Amino acid sequence: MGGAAMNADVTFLADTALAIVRAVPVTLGLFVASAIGASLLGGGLVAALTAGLAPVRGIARGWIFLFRGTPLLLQIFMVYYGLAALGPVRQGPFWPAFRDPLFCAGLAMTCCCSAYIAEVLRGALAAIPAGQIEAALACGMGRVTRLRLIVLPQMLRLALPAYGNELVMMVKSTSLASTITVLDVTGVAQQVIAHSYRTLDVFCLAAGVYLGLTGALTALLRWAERRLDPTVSDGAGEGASR
Amino acid sequence: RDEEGKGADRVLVVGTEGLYPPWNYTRPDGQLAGFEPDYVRILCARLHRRCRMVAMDWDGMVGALQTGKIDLIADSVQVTPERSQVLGFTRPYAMTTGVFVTLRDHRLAGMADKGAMMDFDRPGPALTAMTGRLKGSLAGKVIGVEISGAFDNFLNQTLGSGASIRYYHTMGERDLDLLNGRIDATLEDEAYMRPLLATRDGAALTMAGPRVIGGAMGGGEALAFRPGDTALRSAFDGAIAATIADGTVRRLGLKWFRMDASPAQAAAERKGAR
Amino acid sequence: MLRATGIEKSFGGRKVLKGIDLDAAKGEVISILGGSGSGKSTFLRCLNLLEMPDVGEISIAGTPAPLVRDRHGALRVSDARALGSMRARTAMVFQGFNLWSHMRVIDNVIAAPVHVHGMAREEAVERAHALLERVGMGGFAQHWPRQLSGGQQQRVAIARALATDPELMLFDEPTSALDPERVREVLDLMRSLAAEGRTMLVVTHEMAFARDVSTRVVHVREGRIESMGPPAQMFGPDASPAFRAFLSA
Amino acid sequence: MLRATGIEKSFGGRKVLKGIDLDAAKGEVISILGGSGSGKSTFLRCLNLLEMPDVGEISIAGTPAPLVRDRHGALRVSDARALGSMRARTAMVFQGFNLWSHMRVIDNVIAAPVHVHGMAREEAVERAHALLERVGMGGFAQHWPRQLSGGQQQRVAIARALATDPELMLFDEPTSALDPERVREVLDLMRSLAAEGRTMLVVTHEMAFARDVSTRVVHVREGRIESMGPPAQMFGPDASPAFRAFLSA
Amino acid sequence: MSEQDLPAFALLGFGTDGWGRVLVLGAVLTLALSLASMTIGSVLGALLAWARGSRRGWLARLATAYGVIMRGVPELLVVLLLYFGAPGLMAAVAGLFGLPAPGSPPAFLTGSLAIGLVSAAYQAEVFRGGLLAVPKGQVEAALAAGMGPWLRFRRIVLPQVLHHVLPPLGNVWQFNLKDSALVAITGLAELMRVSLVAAGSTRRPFLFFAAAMVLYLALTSLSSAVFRRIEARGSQWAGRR
Ligand SMILES: Nc1ncnc2c1ncn2[C@@H]1O[C@H](COP(=O)(O)OP(=O)(O)OP(=O)(O)O)[C@@H](O)[C@H]1O
Ligand SMILES: Nc1ncnc2c1ncn2[C@@H]1O[C@H](COP(=O)(O)OP(=O)(O)OP(=O)(O)O)[C@@H](O)[C@H]1O
Ligand SMILES: [Mg+2]
Ligand SMILES: [Mg+2]
Repeated sequence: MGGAAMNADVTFLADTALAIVRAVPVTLGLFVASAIGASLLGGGLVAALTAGLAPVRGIARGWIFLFRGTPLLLQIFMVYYGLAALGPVRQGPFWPAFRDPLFCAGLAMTCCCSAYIAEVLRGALAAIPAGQIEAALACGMGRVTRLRLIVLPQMLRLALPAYGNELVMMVKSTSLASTITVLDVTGVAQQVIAHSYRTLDVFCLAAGVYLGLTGALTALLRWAERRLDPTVSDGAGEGASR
Repeated sequence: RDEEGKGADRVLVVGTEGLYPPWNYTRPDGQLAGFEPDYVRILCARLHRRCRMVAMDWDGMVGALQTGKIDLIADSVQVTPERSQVLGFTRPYAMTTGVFVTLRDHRLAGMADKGAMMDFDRPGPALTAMTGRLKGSLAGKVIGVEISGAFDNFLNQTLGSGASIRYYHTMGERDLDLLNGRIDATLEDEAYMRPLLATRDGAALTMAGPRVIGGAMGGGEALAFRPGDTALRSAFDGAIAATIADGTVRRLGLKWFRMDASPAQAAAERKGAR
Repeated sequence: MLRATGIEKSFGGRKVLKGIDLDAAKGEVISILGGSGSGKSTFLRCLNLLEMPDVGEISIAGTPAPLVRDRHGALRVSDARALGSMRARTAMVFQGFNLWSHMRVIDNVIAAPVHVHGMAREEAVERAHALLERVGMGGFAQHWPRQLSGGQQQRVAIARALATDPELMLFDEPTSALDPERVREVLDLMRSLAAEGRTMLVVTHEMAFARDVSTRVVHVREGRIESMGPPAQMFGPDASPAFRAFLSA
Repeated sequence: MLRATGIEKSFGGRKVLKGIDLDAAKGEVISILGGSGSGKSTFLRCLNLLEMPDVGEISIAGTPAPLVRDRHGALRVSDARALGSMRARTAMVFQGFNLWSHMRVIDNVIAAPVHVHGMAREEAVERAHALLERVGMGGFAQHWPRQLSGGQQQRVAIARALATDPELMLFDEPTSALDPERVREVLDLMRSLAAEGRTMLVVTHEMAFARDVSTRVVHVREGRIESMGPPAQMFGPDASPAFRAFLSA
Repeated sequence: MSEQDLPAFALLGFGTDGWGRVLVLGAVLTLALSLASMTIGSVLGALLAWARGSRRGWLARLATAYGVIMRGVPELLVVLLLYFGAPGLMAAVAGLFGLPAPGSPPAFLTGSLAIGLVSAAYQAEVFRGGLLAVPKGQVEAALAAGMGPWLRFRRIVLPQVLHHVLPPLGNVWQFNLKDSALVAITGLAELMRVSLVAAGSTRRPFLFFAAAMVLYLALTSLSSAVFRRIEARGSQWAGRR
């Protein structure tokens, strides 16, 4: 009897695992799309923050304030249910897009995470030694060249740990899409839980999937970190400094 | 801790969601109100037990029961075979039919068999014919249901892949999408829908097609205990039977749902439908 | 080649430059001498607008620096593109070197030629190697800045400044971190640049350089040009007493 | 006072110090001369273990530096506390100054006396003001490091090093950013420190200092002590050819 | 049920039918939860960042593994495990010493501990990034002055790290503020749970979601003001850019 129960257990877990793994593309797609969107938008926000025009700065600041200041869950609700409640949106040309929960989740995540990423980039920008930028100015580099050649590489290096944080958080934030009927990894897990009530087992399975995704991402980030600063491993001058 | 100590003196902790009117919801002062809070009070008084009702997320509720943080769940939980594997249910204290609800101006509003009772516990040619018509109406439509409800089982089994099903975490969200036109219809418990249709927002909605009961939809709403807590459960079983018999449940149903949701009433209707 | 008129600059209420006028003809090599904190670096930095002067006019190779006065009377850049091309024709060696720490030595040197002047990469690399060789840093092309000694960093900074073939060169104490041998080499290098007819402004404490290489010596004192003249005059008996005091120290 | 024996150090396979032995008696002032990249800074940094030597022994004021050999034969610190107190009795002026950018000038100077040596704050501030005055930075106590010119930063760094009354002082080109006038002042200061009997190791390119103030001159070349002796001998006719070549540059 | 057709101001007010008081109390609880978890996270995060840089290999690996796991699994799982697992664990530990089972720890404690454990993993990364931004020469100057590790950390490293990490740390704080919503499953009446309950009970979701957004923004403004003040102090030495 115990054997049979265990068998049932194993089948249940295997079935669940399979169902969850099938949902990985949804989670991954949502993450990749909104990570790219949020990074671009976040870069734009930092550019706007450093812009000369006061209104541009104001808009960027307001954006960051709003999206960083409220929970993503609420933002997803508002984009999905709130916008739909407005007649113009429902009758407008974009309704097919806004009708789609996946699109709404991606949009909310892009907006929300762009605010976080902007903060990270802003911090890194401030940490670049002034002399490095002056040297670029002095040889006549234009804004774009300076950005590409001097600012971005140093910023990236300084921002990478915190930026990696944001990306990892984003992977997990995708799970909130399940609250607006998206059947991602969490959505599927919750569906199984709703019928089986095996909250912890199923959640652990889902957590395993997220752990795998974030683990891979973390490895990727660490590789990038090492590539960006190959001298770190030289231990140059670190003899007794720790 | 002493107060909540062992034996019959122990205060029973009752878990509920508290955001599911009119079954159970929260008042601004933090008091729980609704059918179940009233009913649990009555049952506990009958059993001479002290009970304390606490509100918590549905996600944590079964876990809380299993780890002993609460002693029973009173959250309009429908009895299904799957749930019976992990929860110990009492006999049902309510038995409600499922109704399809859609926008007044939606094509589905004119669905066939309006108001007819489809009883899946009584197979026969009539049921087969009705099922066929239902499938026809809902083919290609998007139906929204609450994720933890029993209705999705029913829809899956009855409609197969004919319609697509969306899962919602709370009924409130599902209602919004129904109003927004993201879903074509929903299948929901009549006791929940009747009061909703009476509100300003609900005026745009209407019930359509047949009322469904039995089969995969489960055996009504019951209290849930840890499977091993049989003594406690049978005590409550007795109390439930008594309150159904003396009309208490009927009275509470009329108060909260504007209808009699007691199992006795459902049984009578099902008999009549045949 | 360079004309700076009435340059003034304050930091937080303290006036650091109190009106500096300086003209440099093409091919001139001007040594700027002066005490620590007298405003030499600030002046140099004002010339390519790394520091925005409060008052003053600057023109390089006949083109005025793109400056306008805003509502509050403060100067501000009117044309970022023009400023960029003005800076592209100028090179600077910083007092603190300011090598780009995320680039290897070779990349530090080729960055401006390739990305600002659009030189072909191979050509830039070739030139860079020659320049590095010339400052005695031939073997260090693949090093990172932090792996270099102070003097080595300074020499890379010089090579970087030379890489764009600039018309005007601003050197802020380019030999401060060097030993006598290296100093001689670098000064030789600068001498040869002077011979090519390049215009140079050199903040320096090397009297030998000021005397032997420069066409003019400028003594800055407390934000003003205290005296100025050809080396023969400045180091001769007719020099101003203040400069003589400075020298005799 | 100081004894360093067989100091060797490589960076990524390249041997930078190839076995340096140096003893300094109490009150000695040793000038270290040598070409750029010859290993002077590295040697100085090895002495207070900012750089861990690969091989070698160091002892300061009779106390050996707390070094042990680990399994792989590499040196490592055996007693962090002992190292701390060794460093507390030593002061260093860095080639790049390394002022703490988040502290005002005055706080830079009093940080070590107050927090490492437990001096009362008022006393430390008073002494700091006197020291700043002495290096000509009296008016800059409340400035931030980034507001200072190169030479001013260097003078603050010197004041900071002097603030703890160290027994052994390591100076890495302490006058590189200074004008002749300031150089003279700082050298005077160091001369008076020498007269107080303090031990000093000074990496410098100032020949005047090496000749006039130091008790011994050390010529470093490619990671080795090429020659060494009292100034009279080193600057005399008997100096090694290499050193003479270095000087004559 | 009578609430359903009440006007918005009455629903959000402080009268008998108003949810104002409950919402504000929820916000206060959210703030308290976040403060507690942020504190736990800072202390543990700093230790982790230090351990990551340690030359003892096993310590660094341990810290790395902690980071990977805590950042990798959904926060909700940590909350669930702690909420449901802690009593059993405590009972087991108590059993070892022959003591009676101590019962469930308060939800506030488990909640803030769970969020704090997650927060620590993120803060460790932030601190590590900040450490990179401190010029090495300045640390060397501190070493050369004979400053011990603690002194060096407190006087030289920390002030500069704080300056560099404030923006990303602000992010973590915001994240904490919102993560505390996960504690809702333990039944703690923090802001998110309160607004969900109110939305469900009155069937007026927008009204209460909007109210919650405003309250969250209020919490944010409050905390940004604090962060800005600290940042402003730092920007004095760093020079404004
Ligand atoms: N961290 C490091 N990594 C690799 N190589 C280094 C490092 N630090 C120094 N070096 C190398 O060691 C050699 C000696 O450097 P050091 O700084 O001791 O020279 P120095 O004698 O002080 O020169 P200078 O007078 O230019 O300051 C140089 O060739 C330098 O490139
Ligand atoms: N950013 C700044 N903020 C405030 N004061 C400054 C700033 N930069 C320079 N100063 C002040 O301006 C004065 C001139 O500085 P500058 O760097 O031009 O001197 P310098 O002549 O180059 O000296 P040195 O030979 O020591 O490099 C100094 O007193 C310095 O304190
Ligand atoms: Mg200067
Ligand atoms: Mg050196």
